[in-house]
Amino acid sequence: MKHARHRLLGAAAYLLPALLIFVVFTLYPFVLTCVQSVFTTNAKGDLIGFGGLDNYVRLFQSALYRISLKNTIVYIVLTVPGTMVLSLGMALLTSRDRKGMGIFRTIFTLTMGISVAAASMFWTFMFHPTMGLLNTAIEMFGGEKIGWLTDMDIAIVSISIVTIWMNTGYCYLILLGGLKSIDKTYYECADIAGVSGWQRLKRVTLPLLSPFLFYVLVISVVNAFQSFGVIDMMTHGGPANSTNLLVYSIYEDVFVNYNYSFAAAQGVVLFVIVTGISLFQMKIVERRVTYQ
Amino acid sequence: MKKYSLALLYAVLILLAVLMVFPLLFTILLSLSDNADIMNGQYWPQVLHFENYAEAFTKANLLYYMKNSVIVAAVTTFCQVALALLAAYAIVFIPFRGSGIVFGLFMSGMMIPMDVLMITNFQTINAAGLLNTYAGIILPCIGSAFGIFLLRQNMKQIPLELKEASDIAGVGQFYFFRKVVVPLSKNSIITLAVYCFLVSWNNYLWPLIATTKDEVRTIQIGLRMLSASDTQQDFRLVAAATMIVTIPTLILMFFGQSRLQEGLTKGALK
Amino acid sequence: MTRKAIAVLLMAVLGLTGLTACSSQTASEEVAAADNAGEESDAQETEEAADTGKTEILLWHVMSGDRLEQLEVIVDGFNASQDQYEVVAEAQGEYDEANAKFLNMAGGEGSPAIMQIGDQHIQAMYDSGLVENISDMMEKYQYDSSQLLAQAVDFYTVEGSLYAMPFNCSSPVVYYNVEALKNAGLDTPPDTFEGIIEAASAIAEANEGMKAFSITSWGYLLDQLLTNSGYPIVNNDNGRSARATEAAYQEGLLRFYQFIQDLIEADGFENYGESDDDINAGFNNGDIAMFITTSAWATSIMDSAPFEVGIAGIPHFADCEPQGVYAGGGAFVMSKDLPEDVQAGAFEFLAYAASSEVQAVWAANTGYYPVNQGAYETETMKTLYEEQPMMKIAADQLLNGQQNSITAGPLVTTLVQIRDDMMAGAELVFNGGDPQEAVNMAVESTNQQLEMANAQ
Amino acid sequence: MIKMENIAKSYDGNTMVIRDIGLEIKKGEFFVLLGPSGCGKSTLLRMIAGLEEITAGDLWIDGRHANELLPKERNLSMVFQNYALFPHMTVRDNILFGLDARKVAKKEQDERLNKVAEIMGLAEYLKRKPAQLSGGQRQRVALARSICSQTPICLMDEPLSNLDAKLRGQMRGEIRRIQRMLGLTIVYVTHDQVEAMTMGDRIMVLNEGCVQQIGEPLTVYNDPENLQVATFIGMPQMNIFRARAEQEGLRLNGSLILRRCGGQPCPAPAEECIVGIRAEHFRRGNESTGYVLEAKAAMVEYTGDETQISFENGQGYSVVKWPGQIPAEAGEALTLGVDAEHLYFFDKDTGHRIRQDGGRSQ
Repeated sequence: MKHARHRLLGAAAYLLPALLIFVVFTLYPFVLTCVQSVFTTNAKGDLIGFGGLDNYVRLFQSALYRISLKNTIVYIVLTVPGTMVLSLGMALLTSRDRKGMGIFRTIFTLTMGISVAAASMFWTFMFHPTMGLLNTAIEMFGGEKIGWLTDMDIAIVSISIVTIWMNTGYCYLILLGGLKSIDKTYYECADIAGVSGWQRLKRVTLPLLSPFLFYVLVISVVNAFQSFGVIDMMTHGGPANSTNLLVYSIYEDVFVNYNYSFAAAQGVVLFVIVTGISLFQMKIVERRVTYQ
Repeated sequence: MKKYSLALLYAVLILLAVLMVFPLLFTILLSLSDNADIMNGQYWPQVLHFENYAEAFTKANLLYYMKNSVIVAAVTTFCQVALALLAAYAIVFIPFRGSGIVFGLFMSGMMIPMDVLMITNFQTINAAGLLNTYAGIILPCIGSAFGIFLLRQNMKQIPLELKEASDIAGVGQFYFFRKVVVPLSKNSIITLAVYCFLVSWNNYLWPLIATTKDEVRTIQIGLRMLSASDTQQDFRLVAAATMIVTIPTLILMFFGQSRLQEGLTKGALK
Repeated sequence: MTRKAIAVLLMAVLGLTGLTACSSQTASEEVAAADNAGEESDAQETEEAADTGKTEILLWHVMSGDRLEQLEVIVDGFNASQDQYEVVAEAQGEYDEANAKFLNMAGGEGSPAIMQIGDQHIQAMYDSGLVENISDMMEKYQYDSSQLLAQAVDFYTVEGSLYAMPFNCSSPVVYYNVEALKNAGLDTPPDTFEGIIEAASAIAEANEGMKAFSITSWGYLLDQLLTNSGYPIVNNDNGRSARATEAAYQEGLLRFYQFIQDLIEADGFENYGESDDDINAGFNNGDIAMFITTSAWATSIMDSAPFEVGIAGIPHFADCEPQGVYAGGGAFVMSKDLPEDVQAGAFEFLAYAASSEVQAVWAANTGYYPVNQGAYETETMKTLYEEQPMMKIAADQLLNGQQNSITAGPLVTTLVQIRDDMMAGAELVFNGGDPQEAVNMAVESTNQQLEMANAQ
Repeated sequence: MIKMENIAKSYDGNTMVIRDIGLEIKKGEFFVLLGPSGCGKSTLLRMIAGLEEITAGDLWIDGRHANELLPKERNLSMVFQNYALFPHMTVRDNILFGLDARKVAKKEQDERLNKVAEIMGLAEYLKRKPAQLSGGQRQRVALARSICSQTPICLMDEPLSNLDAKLRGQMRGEIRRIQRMLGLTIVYVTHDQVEAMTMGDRIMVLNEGCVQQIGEPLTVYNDPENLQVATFIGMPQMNIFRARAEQEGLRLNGSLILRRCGGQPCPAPAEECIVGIRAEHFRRGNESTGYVLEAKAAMVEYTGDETQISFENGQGYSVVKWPGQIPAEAGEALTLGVDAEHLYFFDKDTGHRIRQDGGRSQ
């Protein structure tokens, strides 16, 4: 028995720093958020009275919350597949070592080094209604100006474009690494068997790449749920709340409306959704992943 | 590859490259012209205004912010890597009963959106008197769950026999950690360091909340303040500031790219 | 082995504390050696204040760009004008984050003596109980409040006493392209919404398809337009007689949204969403003939336009008597229970900032209008109004307005959300949405927010 | 030097991986733990090393009760199956690994290094990394590390299993030489009986966690305690037949007959039992032996230095092994003679050995 107790003490010493930070700055605030979500709070954030599940009831009754939930789902449906298809395409095209591939690889990973604030600025210039690049180009070809950030239906597409543009770098890096890690012998026997092109992609490359695709999928979904920077810098949730996503609505409730308990409830619901989806992905999707 | 499909391949690649780089080029263009040209939609600046960059540095105090960003990002990265190394080592090499639960706890940390916890963390920092200090910005960000995940993946590839051999040779835990585990995880450590530096450098809302004075604010806040100002948008200045903010990380990406790719792939292989 | 484990533990904890010590140490060390080229850095002053024995007064503000420069002119002027107090101004980004931090610090260490707030925050600040009663301060330091603009005082008066010293007042005005209107046979913009619709086709013909009018969806402009047409924003006399419990703007907002829809049908409206820069760029580009935004940007709009820009009062509905506007903009609140010397210094700065001469210079360079009645008689203002009679219009719009609960402006904790709800509705209508549906959505959200706020 | 009493081990509390083992290893002895894979020999070794906890029983090392001691407090060294060399360290650092922790002076370390490097012939490889060495060289570095630690006891977990046949032969001799030279006490785990026979002073045969037999190699070979030991030791495996005593000899598997012809009577017990005959104990032709067996050759295999002939035995095939290259073809008639003392009898049910004096071994 002496061994077990001894090991526990040894392990504690190594774990303590990380655990300390985790408890103080992640666990404690999260527990407090859960507590706040069932209480009512005043502008200073002190708990006043026990509110029970009023916040949650009001949450699902409020039209604005339903809108932001809908927006988030639309946002995910646009960004996650978009990011995966684009980064997969790029990875496949640059996996073989050919002349000039180095340049393309560097360019494709470029966006990973760009911050949310900077990316938002780049695209604010691109989307500017009068002197933005996109509208000027459209007008040059005789098209009609598009309200990228002012049109209710297009705004969500615009911020999805920015998000895809930002996330591609990271996902591309993972998928390229994945392609490189596939054992060459699989391709050799595919070549011998005369399987090539589309068939090879479907039967050899994708299955063997599935652990990486799965990893990129999980990361993209979690990031999409928690994305905030682009909205805060470009559209402030507008126009007409069409880009008001879950985290932005929490930000607004905390910093604008001082409804800490209402925001706390939204925070808890967001956590449940994200964990639920991640567990779902772990259980269901992972089954179809083939590990080498 | 037939000649025809090779040409097609390169055409598509160039198109994709243009798609990725264009926002950057357009901003560089803006940062070199002056407002009058921009206003009436004339893009190719006849005269390159490099003084925009100088003005951006002074007016928006960017040099100051950049110094803070470097300090904060460097110290955060160092702590994140150190803590992740220690925690991952305990989880992999010291088999105690609760190690699975502890790892699960850290992983759940990845799910909690940081933005939700900001006000509470602000109150904690304020109570601890750490407002307006680098520590105030850094401490809440150094518990990197991703770091522990990545290093644990890597450490699991180290054969357990090395630990047993060390136990028998009479070498202490820390000696084995320092002399064997850390050197063998060098690759992942560098990958994690580059990743953490980028995340910390790009950190956006928390540094603003954790500070009330300009002395300790990071560069992303400078950019946010510049763009969110409700006055007439001074496009060329904002464009120049944006470029100044982005160049350091682009350079880091340029060099860290291959190392990052290798490390992250290993991390992804559960 | 345990000894080794303890060593690791100590090393890690020391590392952390060391980091904290050295970083906070580096921060203060930085403060002393701060190399702040150009704009004066606050760091420098804190250091000086400590040596020259002046009492330090911490001021939080949200100004940026050229108005930040003007604010610093005032702060430096005050610091130079006496040797007892030293005001240190610190930028806090936007109103939202600044207020949240102020409320959370609850007067604790590091919280400011004076804080700049927007007109929409006055009720929340009063409710928080963290701000000083300015009327009491005026009595204590024998300050004659009659010199202040009555309308501004009305707006920031809560339950009989003033809780914020007005500082930057502005109101929405119509900016118009003088030449474009002349081509269409108008020398000043129509003063009713209906007039604008009628003029739309004439303006378009005379200026190759130029749209007549536009406005950003900013809530502040909408509630001022309703005020001018005599519609209250919230019940209980705009929240003045008792705490507001529900929205009262339905009728006014519906008529305004209807006006926008009609203007869109008459092809006289251009949608710029909420972005002031886009609307300004569109105006300079000749896409629109008139647009409404705050008078505070008068100087920068007039400088950047490649044509002569006129300013006029905001329109009203034909059947409503123009009431004027409430004194919107911003003000300074003072933290409660400050130490005697800091309190005295803080109040002295508030008085200095609202004094006629300072307000005159401030108004001339920013487009705000002075909150001090005396300022209008000063030389600076007289010359300004002669050179640019346009600037006087914004002030007259307020000065000649009626004085009633409507023009005193809405007093409600959730004014911020109300403006957001109006904005969301406006953007719906800008995008071709149905006005009634937009109003219903706005009202439902406003009432829900009011209910939650009043429950606290 | 190492004493164990009623040692038992269980991972999950009910299935016993090791059951009631007792042994005593004298100082300087080369003690081999032999058994099929999964019989618990490695677990037993790891329990001595302290890498596995002892569920029950007592362990003494060098007279000290060692159950609770940490591996480093047991003053022993270990060579792992795949060597456990640190990939990022040079050969030199690998060999000297751990000496700093044991506070060995630098000068002393260098002395030991040179001595060991010379013994193991690693002098010119000291600067290299393990990845740049061959299997044999890596194995020698692992051994060098153990020797360098100058611990009296060295545990070895199948150290030669990753080497090719020729190299294995070489290393067997070398390890034995070094063990004798330095007077090390070695506990050597292997599943290869050739290693056990050639290297061990004494061998403990294990199966499913229990001790089958402890004894010197030849004793174990010539006087197996039970069927497991008999069939496990010896290449090719000892031939086994079901035997029933009959008038003129032994009926094997109900078909072949082992006729008795002179010589002392066979010690076959009255009722049915199992008889084992090693392949090399069959004699050619009908030289005067106690018994003779007539059979038909089924297959003939030549390995150059010997010939193996298999023959039908009613329930499969048995094998005869003769030195040299004996001309024979499949189907040829064989007369095989066997001496009485080469017949091993085992109890039909328990597999225990039934000896000459009628006594049964436990």
